[in-house]
Amino acid sequence: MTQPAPYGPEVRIRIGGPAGFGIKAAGQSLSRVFARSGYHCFDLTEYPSLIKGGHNTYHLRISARPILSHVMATDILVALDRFTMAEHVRELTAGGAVIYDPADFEPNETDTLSRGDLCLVPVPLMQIVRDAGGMKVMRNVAALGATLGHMEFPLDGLVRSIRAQFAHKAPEIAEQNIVIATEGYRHATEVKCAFPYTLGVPDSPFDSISVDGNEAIGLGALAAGIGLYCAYPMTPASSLLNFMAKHGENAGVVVKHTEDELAAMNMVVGGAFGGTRSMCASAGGGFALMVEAYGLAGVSESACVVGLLTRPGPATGMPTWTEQSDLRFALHASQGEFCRIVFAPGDHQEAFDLTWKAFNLADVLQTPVIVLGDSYLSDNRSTCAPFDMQNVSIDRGQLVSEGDLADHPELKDPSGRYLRYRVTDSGVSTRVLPGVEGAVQLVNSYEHDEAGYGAQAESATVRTQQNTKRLKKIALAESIVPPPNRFGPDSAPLSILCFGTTKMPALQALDWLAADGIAVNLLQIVTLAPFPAAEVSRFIDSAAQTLVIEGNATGQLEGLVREQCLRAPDHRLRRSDGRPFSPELIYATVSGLLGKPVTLTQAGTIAPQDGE
Amino acid sequence: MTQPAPYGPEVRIRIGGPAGFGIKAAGQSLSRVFARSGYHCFDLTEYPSLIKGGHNTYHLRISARPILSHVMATDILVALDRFTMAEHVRELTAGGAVIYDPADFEPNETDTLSRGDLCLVPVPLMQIVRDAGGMKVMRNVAALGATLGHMEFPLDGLVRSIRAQFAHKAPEIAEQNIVIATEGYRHATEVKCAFPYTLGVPDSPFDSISVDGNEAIGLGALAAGIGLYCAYPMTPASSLLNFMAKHGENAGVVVKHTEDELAAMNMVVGGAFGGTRSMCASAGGGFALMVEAYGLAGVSESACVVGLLTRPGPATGMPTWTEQSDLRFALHASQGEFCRIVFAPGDHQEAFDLTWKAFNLADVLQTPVIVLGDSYLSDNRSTCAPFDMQNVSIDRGQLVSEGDLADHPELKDPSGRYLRYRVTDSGVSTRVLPGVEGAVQLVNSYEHDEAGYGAQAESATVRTQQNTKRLKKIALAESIVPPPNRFGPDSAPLSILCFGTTKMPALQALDWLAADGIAVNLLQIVTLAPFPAAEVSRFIDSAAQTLVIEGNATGQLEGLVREQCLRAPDHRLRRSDGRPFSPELIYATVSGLLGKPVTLTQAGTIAPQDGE
Amino acid sequence: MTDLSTYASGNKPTWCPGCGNYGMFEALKRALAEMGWAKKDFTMFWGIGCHGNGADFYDVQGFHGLHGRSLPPATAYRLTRPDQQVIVEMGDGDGYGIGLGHFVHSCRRNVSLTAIIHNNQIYGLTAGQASPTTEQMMKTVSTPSGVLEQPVNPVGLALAEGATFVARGFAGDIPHLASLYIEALSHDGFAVVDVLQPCVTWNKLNTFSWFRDRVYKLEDENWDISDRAGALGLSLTTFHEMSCSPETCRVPIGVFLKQEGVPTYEARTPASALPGFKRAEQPRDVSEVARSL
Amino acid sequence: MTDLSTYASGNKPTWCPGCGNYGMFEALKRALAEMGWAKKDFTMFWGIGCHGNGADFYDVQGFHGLHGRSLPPATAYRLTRPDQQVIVEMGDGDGYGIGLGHFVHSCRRNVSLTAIIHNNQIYGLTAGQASPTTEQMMKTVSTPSGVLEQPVNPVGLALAEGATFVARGFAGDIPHLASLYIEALSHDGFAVVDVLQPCVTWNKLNTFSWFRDRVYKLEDENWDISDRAGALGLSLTTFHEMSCSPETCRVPIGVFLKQEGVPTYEARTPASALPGFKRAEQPRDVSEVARSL
Ligand SMILES: Cc1ncc(C[n+]2csc(CCOP(=O)(O)OP(=O)(O)O)c2C)c(N)n1
Ligand SMILES: Cc1ncc(C[n+]2csc(CCOP(=O)(O)OP(=O)(O)O)c2C)c(N)n1
Ligand code: SF4
Ligand code: SF4
Ligand SMILES: [Mg+2]
Ligand SMILES: [Mg+2]
Repeated sequence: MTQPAPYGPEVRIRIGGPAGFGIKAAGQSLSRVFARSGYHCFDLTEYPSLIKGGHNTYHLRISARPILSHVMATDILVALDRFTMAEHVRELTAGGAVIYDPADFEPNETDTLSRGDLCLVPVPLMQIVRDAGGMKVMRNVAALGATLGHMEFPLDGLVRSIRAQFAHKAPEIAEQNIVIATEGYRHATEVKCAFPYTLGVPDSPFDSISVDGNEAIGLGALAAGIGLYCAYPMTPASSLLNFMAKHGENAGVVVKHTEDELAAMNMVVGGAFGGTRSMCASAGGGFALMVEAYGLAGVSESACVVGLLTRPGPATGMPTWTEQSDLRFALHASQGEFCRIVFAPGDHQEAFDLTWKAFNLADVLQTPVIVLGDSYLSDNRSTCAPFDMQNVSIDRGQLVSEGDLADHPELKDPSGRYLRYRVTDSGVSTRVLPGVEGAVQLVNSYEHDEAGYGAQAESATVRTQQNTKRLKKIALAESIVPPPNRFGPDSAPLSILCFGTTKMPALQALDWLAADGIAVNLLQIVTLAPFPAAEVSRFIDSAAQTLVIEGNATGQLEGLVREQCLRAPDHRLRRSDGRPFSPELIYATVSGLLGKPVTLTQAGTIAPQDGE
Repeated sequence: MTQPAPYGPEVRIRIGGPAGFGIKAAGQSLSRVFARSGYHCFDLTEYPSLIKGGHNTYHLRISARPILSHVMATDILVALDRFTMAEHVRELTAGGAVIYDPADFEPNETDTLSRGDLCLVPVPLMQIVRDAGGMKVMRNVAALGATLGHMEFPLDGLVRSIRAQFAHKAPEIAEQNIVIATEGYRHATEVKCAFPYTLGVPDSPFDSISVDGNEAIGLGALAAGIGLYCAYPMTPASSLLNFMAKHGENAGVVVKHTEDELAAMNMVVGGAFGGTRSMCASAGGGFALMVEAYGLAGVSESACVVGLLTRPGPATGMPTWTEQSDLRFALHASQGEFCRIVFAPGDHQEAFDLTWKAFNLADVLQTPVIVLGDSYLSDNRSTCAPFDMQNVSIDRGQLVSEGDLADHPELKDPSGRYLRYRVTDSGVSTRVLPGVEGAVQLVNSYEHDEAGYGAQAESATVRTQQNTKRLKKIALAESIVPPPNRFGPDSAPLSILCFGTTKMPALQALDWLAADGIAVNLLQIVTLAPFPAAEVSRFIDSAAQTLVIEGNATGQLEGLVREQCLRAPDHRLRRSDGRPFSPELIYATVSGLLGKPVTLTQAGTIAPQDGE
Repeated sequence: MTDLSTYASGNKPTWCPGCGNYGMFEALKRALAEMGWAKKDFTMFWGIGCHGNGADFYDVQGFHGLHGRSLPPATAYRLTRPDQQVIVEMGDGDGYGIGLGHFVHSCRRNVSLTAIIHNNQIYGLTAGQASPTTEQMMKTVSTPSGVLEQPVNPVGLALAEGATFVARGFAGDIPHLASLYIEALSHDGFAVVDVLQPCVTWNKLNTFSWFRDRVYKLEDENWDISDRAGALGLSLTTFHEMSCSPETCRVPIGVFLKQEGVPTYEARTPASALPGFKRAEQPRDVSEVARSL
Repeated sequence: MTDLSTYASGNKPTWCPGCGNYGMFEALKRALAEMGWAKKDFTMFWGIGCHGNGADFYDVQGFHGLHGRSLPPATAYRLTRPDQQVIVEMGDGDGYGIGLGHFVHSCRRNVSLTAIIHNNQIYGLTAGQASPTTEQMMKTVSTPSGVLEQPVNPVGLALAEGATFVARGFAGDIPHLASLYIEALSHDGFAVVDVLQPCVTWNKLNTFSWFRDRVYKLEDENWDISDRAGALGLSLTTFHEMSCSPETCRVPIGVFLKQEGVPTYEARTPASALPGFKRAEQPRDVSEVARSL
């Protein structure tokens, strides 16, 4: 026996095969079937940076109860080539199944590691397709049918989904696919070994949407009334550009695939100048090219949002994998000092919420706001409760967008001039958009005086006034940015600190630990700048011992905690091999720290405990 | 009475007038006269970001004893317009003189603040020029003559310098200038009031060179055997490009004014790949555009040097002024993690030394090294003992530049292949240059395997090996980078921490404080990354109280100390109005902290103490 | 006609006496006045350089951006503010050096705005380094042995990329320049005006008199402004010997090409029809999109 | 002739079956073998894109740099390593999009190297967004309503900027492409070879057969390779309707222009005469320079 099914009714499926074989599309269809049937799903896609060749997998986790992240364990492996079999057999749970086409390969001892606890489900996928007169890609459909068959899960969800997909364009192809799916289903049910895991029936079916992180961000931006999205494609941010192009243009968004990232960020500042809610996004390498204009947004007090969706670096690094190693880069990019705001959403719901909030904060503070995510968020799908539009609000801060300055006498200086950079107590000056009668102004990348002119600001006094004004906004920001999220009991033998997407596997691990009777609490730092030093210090002070979990090698969050709180966390768990933290890894680490060692298998799954 | 002459025989001269009137050239000539006569000099130039119009000044400090920085006090003000008079009269010491042309303006009560302690020295500068048939710019020469006249300093140094300057091209112009200088001299000596300050005669004349910081950096690079310098002009780094172009090309350096900073940094990485010692430099805005390729240098393990010469930001900011606000940006620029090395020279001698050392460290560690300076260093001249070439050494680290790999069997893998990124204990792999027989290799911006290929490095294992290898070099770096400099007595009631050019005014202030019998010590952090946490912690632990002095508004060095040492400094002195710290400001701050308040005048000079 | 001083801030220009920027300032004010543009209806963008210092001297809605990056914000602004006309001022280092990519991509993009390049063939503000249009072999502080590259051929670039209005002016002929500006401002599409702007301080070669001896007006030679291929050939006159005589290097000014009826970028971008700030008056309901994913 | 496999690493190419990159790989190996270049005597540079994945498939001295930035390091390398020949491979997004500035400045710089552009008119590696050479109005994932810009005219750009060798090849005609490569590799100066490289996965318009129906060889029409102005005119054939018939949009391949005798950048750079690493064998004595300041 290898591995227990952790905690509760759920099924984990991995589909794997060569890149370019529609693995992702197949996985998504399957996920949709379960989601539409009221289950919770979390999908993890893994693929190399090339279009064909190489190895792709799609891992689905499905449950009738809420789930919080992916896991390493797999119950059904759909192996579209032998490599998938060899690579992933280790992660199969006891009684787990392998669905494969005997025409592709016949599992041998090496493939199965001679495990006697597996169920081999040979299905003649290509033969089924050929018999139905279908095309090669349709073998994925046969495999999906077989997967449902082995699970003894009703086929009709898949049938409906196929019909919906082809309804408009090619009903005959829909029917062909349905035949293929049905045949796959039938073949699988003929295999003798029973499948030991069951999903059960959801208490109340989960009425959900299914989004990846980029879709959540894109929806948040749309909800916020974005009017300009500029980007140059870069994994994992590219799909956000594609999303905005597909859904934004109809919604009144100018979506520009720019010549480079320098143009994208400079355009965003130009859009912001016109009063348009403007955003760009990229990975670290593209953000590197935005750095100068990001500072321009700072000095010119331009309200805009920058998505920084990171991957392992340095430089081109590992385009399709994940890492949290650009935290300090995000915090300190660009020369000079200004009010810097960095949010790191921890999951899909937060990605939506923090994005629309980022637009509000940007407007209220008149400064650029960074939304810091990573491939783990961008690429992976999760079911979520439909985003509640009632929650979304728009706050454009101190803004006059139309009319005549004459109606705002308080905004004029004694000579009748509008002062774009008027020195105020809060550091924020009312923005009057160009186009408003009397709103002549100069927005400036140079240090400038209240009117925006540069030459006057060579004086030490003017410089100090304006620099201080911009930095004052940090205090205002501190009072309005999202606070850290705290999870778990008030007191616990171990307290965890993390930021960003590590929240997902960490919360999942906490859930398992709680089931084991181990109480652990967690502080997820949502706003990284300005840093919530007081809350974090309080959390550390009330902790028995602390563990920082972060996806990088040098401990950037830990350094930030040390700097901001003058406190040293006790333990650390870091990862920087391109893979996200798994709940198993966190579970094992915490258990170990608390004196209840848990071993992980080579596949990263939880090894059977003594006595199991 | 306004202001005592601080400590010892020295004279401070400020020449001021509209931009474009040769103020800087005039100041430099004068400085050269004193330097050649064996005096120590420190020159401060201040100018706005435009070519003509606006206000320029050149401040000289001359002494028979070593001096360490500029000061705020002025003993002779050469006012080439009324604005200069009005702006700078406050900083004149008692008995200080104003040299001016009555044809330009006649000082009134406002100009002189009704000070009775000044000596007005009207000199008909233009008339003298006209009488000699000279050109308008020559009035500066008359002013220089007058300055020496008022000081009763022999004229022959200036005469020699004029002859030398024009010797080859226009001897007649030389003679014309000499006539003008002599007339200026004569006029000044006719003025009755005596000049209360005297330079004295140097005990032993100082055989010096006179360099600004960029020249010192440029000389350091030349000494190190640089073969490629690439840059796009940006204040205050532009003069380094001009220097390299002027002096480098003859010395065998390919000097390229590139199309932009992206090209400059990418070129440097290309040059480094070929084994050429390569460098680029810019201010923060240009460095922003180098960020991506800086990371490329990191992941590709390219040995190269990047000058980051900062000015006040954000964005275009204040091009011609100074600030130390890009410290964190320098430390964290670019996505991902690698061995980052940042040096901040504190003065001109260090600028030379740290630059050539940077090339050695870059080669030994195979990583980019940042030399972090600022306008205060780049623009200002100081006399220095001639740089000692005996000190300079070249260490190219593990490098095979010619021959045949066959002679290095230890560098081959079992298949006979050269492994550019071989995993080693130190993290450094021997670099065999292209052109060596058998040195086929791929240098890569992607994560890569030992041979440099990218696709293989999609594996978590290879990634971890290579990332760890690169980060291991940090430990090696810690053992070889320049340690902090410690000044002052072992124990003192106050201990100062600073980095970079703040060293200069800080040491000057320490010198004054010592003369007052106040002992203070100072730790100048030379290497900012890797941070000398142990030394700094020891310094803080042995301090009665600590003061961090840094040229920015948010306390970046202080944050770094907190992060790295988990220790909080007690006091802080920050400046971010574009002006450098003056020794007066530091002197007054320290005195105040130690309970001996000293007042500064509005001009930033030391106000007379009670009883003076 | 509007009073010229309307467009001036009253800040005293700090350009060197005699600088070509004065003529360009004057010509643009005249063109604006002639067009009668109200201040709230147009916006100017500048890069960094001596030309950019002009941002302080105008009294208009303005954006003084980064060195080399004035076109991208101007483009975005134009696409999200259909109510605004846009003028972009650039230097030659700014527009043809570091910002060359944006320039070329703008030519093929055809967003309606007027791009004016202060082409003084030198880096003015950073004190005399070579620019991408500095004559080959000219010595500058960054190229003491002379510039080794061919100068950029901006007119050729614009023409090769399909720009719909391409002209060259001379800062020493203000009435002619003002008339080019008026044509450019009236053009529906991306309009380039490359302006020969002597820098009296750093460029001792391409002086006012150097140009006076060499410029001639295309309209005087009945140039066919619809002949793109011909104009491309003519653009090659950019390349000549540094020491060429007035006879051997003649410098055409005027309109090289004008192509009407090419749809602008914004005309084909439905979202551009409304000012962007109107998109954020209330939250957009994304429920339907979310369900469709 | 050297064995073609000498230049191949043995790593199995991961390009999609049928991709135009295979033909380009084959043609370059043939050209290298024909030239008989020893591995230690030349170095290749790549940007990021599907084309760049080729870096893994060659067995040569190589530098896989940043997206859009392969020309600058190659240029510096060439200027400091006179013993090395240099080949630069770029994608169309890479070389004509984000890296366009470097491309244009390289054309006017005339450093000897061969620049090969894998022009598949699409972003391959990032999965099908529009590239700067995507046909106007073609729909892609980043431009669902169609690309609004004119495509970049790379041949026109190179010609307008004075490039001394400008050619276009087709990945579907390997022998012809190999012969263009040989000419480019033999050229003393900056040599551009724009290669039409069908992307079978994302670009369903500009397929092998689309090109086969449209390409013709300049040499077959006795094209005058010294006529820069004529070639500029010809380059305008880049602009056509997306749905044009084989008759209306003919696509010239072959050498557009070849100009010999133009001094290269490195020939006029004395410091380039020696490999840069030889400059750092011992400290340079700077005493004299220091005294002169
Ligand atoms: C990214 C960046 N690099 C460099 C500079 C410094 N800089 C300011 S103006 C300028 C060049 C000016 O030349 P040009 O664009 O021709 O304008 P001109 O001064 O001649 O009008 C440079 C290099 C900068 N501001 N930003
Ligand atoms: C600075 C930066 N931005 C974006 C990317 C992401 N990226 C990788 S390849 C590519 C485009 C590929 O298109 P192209 O250059 O035409 O090459 P192809 O894949 O078609 O060969 C992009 C945008 C990157 N690597 N670096
Ligand atoms: S430096 Fe040249 S461009 Fe700049 S203001 Fe002076 S003359 Fe004009
Ligand atoms: S995506 Fe296109 S360019 Fe890339 S390998 Fe596949 S066919 Fe070739
Ligand atoms: Mg210029
Ligand atoms: Mg492409």
